[in-house]
Amino acid sequence: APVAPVAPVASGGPALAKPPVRKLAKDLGVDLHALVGTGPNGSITREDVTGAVAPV
Amino acid sequence: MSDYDVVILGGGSGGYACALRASQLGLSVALIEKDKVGGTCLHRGCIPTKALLHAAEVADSARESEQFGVIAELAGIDMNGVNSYKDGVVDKLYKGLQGLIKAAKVDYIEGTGKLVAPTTVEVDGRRVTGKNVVLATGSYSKTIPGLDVDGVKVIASEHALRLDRVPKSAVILGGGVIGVEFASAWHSFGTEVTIVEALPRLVAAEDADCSKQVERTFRKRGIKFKTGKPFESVKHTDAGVTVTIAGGETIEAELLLVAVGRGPVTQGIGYEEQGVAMDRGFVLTDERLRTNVAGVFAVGDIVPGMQLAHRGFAQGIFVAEEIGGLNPKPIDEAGIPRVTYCEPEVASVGLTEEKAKEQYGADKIKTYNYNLGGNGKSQILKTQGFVKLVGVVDGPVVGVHMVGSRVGELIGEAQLIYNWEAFPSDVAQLVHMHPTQNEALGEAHLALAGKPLHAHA
Amino acid sequence: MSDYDVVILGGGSGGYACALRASQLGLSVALIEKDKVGGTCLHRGCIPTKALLHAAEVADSARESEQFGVIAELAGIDMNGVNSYKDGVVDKLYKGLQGLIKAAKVDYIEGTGKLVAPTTVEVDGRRVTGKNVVLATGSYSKTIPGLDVDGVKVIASEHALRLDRVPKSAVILGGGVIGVEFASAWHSFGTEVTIVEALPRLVAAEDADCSKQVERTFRKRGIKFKTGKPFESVKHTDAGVTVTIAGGETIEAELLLVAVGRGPVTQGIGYEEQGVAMDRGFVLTDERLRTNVAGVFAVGDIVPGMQLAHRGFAQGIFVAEEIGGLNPKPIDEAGIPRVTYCEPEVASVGLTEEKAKEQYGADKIKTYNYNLGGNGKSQILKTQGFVKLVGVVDGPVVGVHMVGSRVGELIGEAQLIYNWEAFPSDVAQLVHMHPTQNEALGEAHLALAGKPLHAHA
Ligand SMILES: Cc1cc2nc3c(=O)[nH]c(=O)nc-3n(C[C@H](O)[C@H](O)[C@H](O)COP(=O)(O)OP(=O)(O)OC[C@H]3O[C@@H](n4cnc5c(N)ncnc54)[C@H](O)[C@@H]3O)c2cc1C
Ligand SMILES: Cc1cc2nc3c(=O)[nH]c(=O)nc-3n(C[C@H](O)[C@H](O)[C@H](O)COP(=O)(O)OP(=O)(O)OC[C@H]3O[C@@H](n4cnc5c(N)ncnc54)[C@H](O)[C@@H]3O)c2cc1C
Repeated sequence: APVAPVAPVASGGPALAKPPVRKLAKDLGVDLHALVGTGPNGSITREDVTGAVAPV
Repeated sequence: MSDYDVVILGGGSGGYACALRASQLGLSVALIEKDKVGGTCLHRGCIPTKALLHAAEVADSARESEQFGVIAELAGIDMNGVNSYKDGVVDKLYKGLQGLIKAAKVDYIEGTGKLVAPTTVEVDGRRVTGKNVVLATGSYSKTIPGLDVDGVKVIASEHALRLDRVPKSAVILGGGVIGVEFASAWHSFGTEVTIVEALPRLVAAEDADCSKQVERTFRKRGIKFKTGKPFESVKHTDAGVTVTIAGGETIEAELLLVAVGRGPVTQGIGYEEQGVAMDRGFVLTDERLRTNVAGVFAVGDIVPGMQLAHRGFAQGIFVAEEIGGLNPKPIDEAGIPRVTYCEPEVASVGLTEEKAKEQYGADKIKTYNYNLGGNGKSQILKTQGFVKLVGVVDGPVVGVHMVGSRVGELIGEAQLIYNWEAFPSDVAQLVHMHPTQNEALGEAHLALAGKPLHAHA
Repeated sequence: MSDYDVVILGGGSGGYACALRASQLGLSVALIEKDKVGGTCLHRGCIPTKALLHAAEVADSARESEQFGVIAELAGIDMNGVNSYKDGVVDKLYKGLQGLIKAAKVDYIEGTGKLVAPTTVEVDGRRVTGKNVVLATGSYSKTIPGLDVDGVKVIASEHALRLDRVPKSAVILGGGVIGVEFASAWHSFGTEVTIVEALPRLVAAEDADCSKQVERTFRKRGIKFKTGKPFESVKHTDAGVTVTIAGGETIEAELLLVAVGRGPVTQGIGYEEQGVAMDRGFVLTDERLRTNVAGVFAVGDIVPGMQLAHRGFAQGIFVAEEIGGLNPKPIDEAGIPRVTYCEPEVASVGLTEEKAKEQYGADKIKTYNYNLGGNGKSQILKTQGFVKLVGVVDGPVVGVHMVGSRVGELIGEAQLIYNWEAFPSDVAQLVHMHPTQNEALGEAHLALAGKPLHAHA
């Protein structure tokens, strides 16, 4: 059964990604809020970000 | 045909960093320098002034040793000794830098260069052509109209760094970075210092709270300053100079140090002739540091913005990578860390409270000011000051401003926080080493995140 | 029925941090302390030792002032002066802490507590019951079997901090953090120091390169040490003590300082009786700091792991948030920054090279060692040392290790890098302030990212 994606944003808080990953996403033009995190607690990992720009 | 991929005019911070990075990327590089590689920063700027300021710290430490139970007496300053210490540091770093340039296989060309075609520089009759040219000719000590710097009684920072004595008294014109640094060092050496500043506060580029704290501590130390008082005139006297400031007040001193800013070195070296667009002598560039002339870049102090060595490094590296095809990210100027090395030190990165409120709206900004009175290590150092955070409500920290002895080293952490757009909670969840001064950064973030530890909410 | 949401036994770093945070979260809190709030760290640990070390720095600075052109003479150490400086710092912070506890509306109960039921502590006949109890009774100076600490000739750190004189000579048993810190301070004060350490190197918990650098500098400074030499015996003499070490060598000295580690304070206060699981006196917990007894937590030095004040803070805060239902993230012990405040300072966070290779495989780990010889500010301070990075190939930085004067403050930046799992390139793209020591961190990351600036590749 499909699992509801974990919201990547804590309410009122930052996107659930470590600060350097947030910076990387910004540099690469990736919108963190459009990603589904695959890290612990649904956090967005570096791979999630780089995966969003790399041609599939 | 081009002799080189990159020809760099000027071997200061901006120029040599560009040369080193370009060569790493496999580009052929010529670096043209008329004086010494390292430029202002190494020979007449950052390094010698910070050596002077460290000698000042050693003097203060001896003077105040009794407070710590150490019996020592400050008998005086041996200015020759200070100078040979300072020159020793410069020489060693200069040798190191020459070694790096050599190892990088950069063609180092000694001589005064002139832009004679869009991408050709002429040096002593020799024409050096590059696919790209990088202008990096740096800056010089400015003065104000009618004020003549003679290098003896009316001096600039480069002369101040070569003084063979501690002046009995000095008027320092300008309460910016260079002015307050010399004021602080000389005062520690025993000079009676008066700073004259036209703007309403010292270190006026910093957050207003920083200026207030510096002024408070300067007052306590006995460093005099007159803010909001434009300089009017100077007269040479037998004993030195008499300086008249707005309102007619006069100040007698042995010396007048003119520290009113640095102008770009861009005249008479072909920039205008080749059509390089300039504004008040500064070379205009886009965010990729390109001038309006194809193939011509500019870096460092000749580009409008903060005049800092590491900005020059960053720009030099950027241009090398741009030419090398790496498509680097443009530099966020607000993310460049800034330290003023007077006692107390001032360190900042990001936006001042005022700028942040302009940019985000006053209701979107919250600040927290952690007093170093609650910071164990600062108490041990007997220093006063604060760590001030400027944060966006429910958003990242967009400014960090600090004052106090040795806080300059905290800027390393602060710049990661700013540049990586950390939220207060990102920092607050990490425990800082006890007892350190960087713990004050931790406490400030804890408080801004709503969970103060060693602080009232 | 419970009197409180949380009853905390012990008001040191771990206990009081827990109390403050719990009260912020609206929990009712009792804090039981038999001596002074602030515990070891404030009264007999971090703060007084760092004051001593700062006085030592002031003494060194005066002694070496000539190198900087400053004419000062170190005439001696006024140990009463040092002590009143040190006590002044402690007193001020103690007052501040008492104010925070009061403002937080924590019920502060003076007296010796004993766990008499799983969640009840008895103090002077009064029973205080909590929904939760937090054990935070801290640690004491250990000795080794047969070695009697008399507080006069054979002393522990708490006695060393109360000495009314500078010892002429001292043997320090233990080359760990506390041992090297006293060795460094006393040497600066003029004591002839010999460290005796059974392990093969000083500061053996640190990366091997750090030990090497500390040993090199200690040797230069004239601090003697015997590593790989277990202590055998001590004899009292008229002049002091004679210490015999493995191999039969003897060392005469005025004092023997025993600095062989800290044992947990967990005996005779009801922990065993209430069934709290322990190992060699340490209270065992899971990663959420729960003991095996429901409702009973433990924090600080009684929990196996690094004995550091800020680890206690972090654990105390964690437990308060856990009880408050915030479901905090477990603490990564390797992410807790560590500084040893001897001269040169040692600072580290994350994994040593050795541990990283064990964990990731040797071929997956790359390191870079940036020598402070290339760092302008370190040259100005005339210090030697390095910044060493341990990185995973194509991955994050997993260890930062630094040695040199004042590098302790660089740990703030280093801990963000480690805890936020930054890649070398994340740091390398940011420009560091010139000239600072934190610039060495920047240079090391530039080099590890393959684009060294002021360094050979
Ligand atoms: C007193 C003082 C203290 C300072 N302290 C700090 C500090 O602590 N931290 C900091 O970040 N910044 C500091 N600065 C600023 C810093 O020195 C400058 O920002 C930096 O040097 C700028 O680098 P640059 O490469 O643009 O120019 P420069 O360093 O000025 O280098 C330009 C080079 O170009 C050469 N040149 C010029 N014209 C020609 C020509 N026609 N042909 C050949 N060669 C030419 C010059 O000889 C020079 O070597 C300080 C400056 C001063 C004056
Ligand atoms: C010389 C020295 C230098 C140090 N330097 C540093 C440093 O620079 N940085 C660092 O991070 N750490 C340092 N430490 C370690 C640091 O002091 C400890 O890690 C920290 O104090 C541990 O906190 P704690 O709350 O676990 O215990 P403690 O601070 O030991 O507090 C325990 C408290 O419990 C009280 N108590 C015990 N039993 C009872 C009872 N039955 N009833 C009531 N109260 C009780 C005690 O009186 C004490 O106040 C140093 C330690 C020493 C000895």
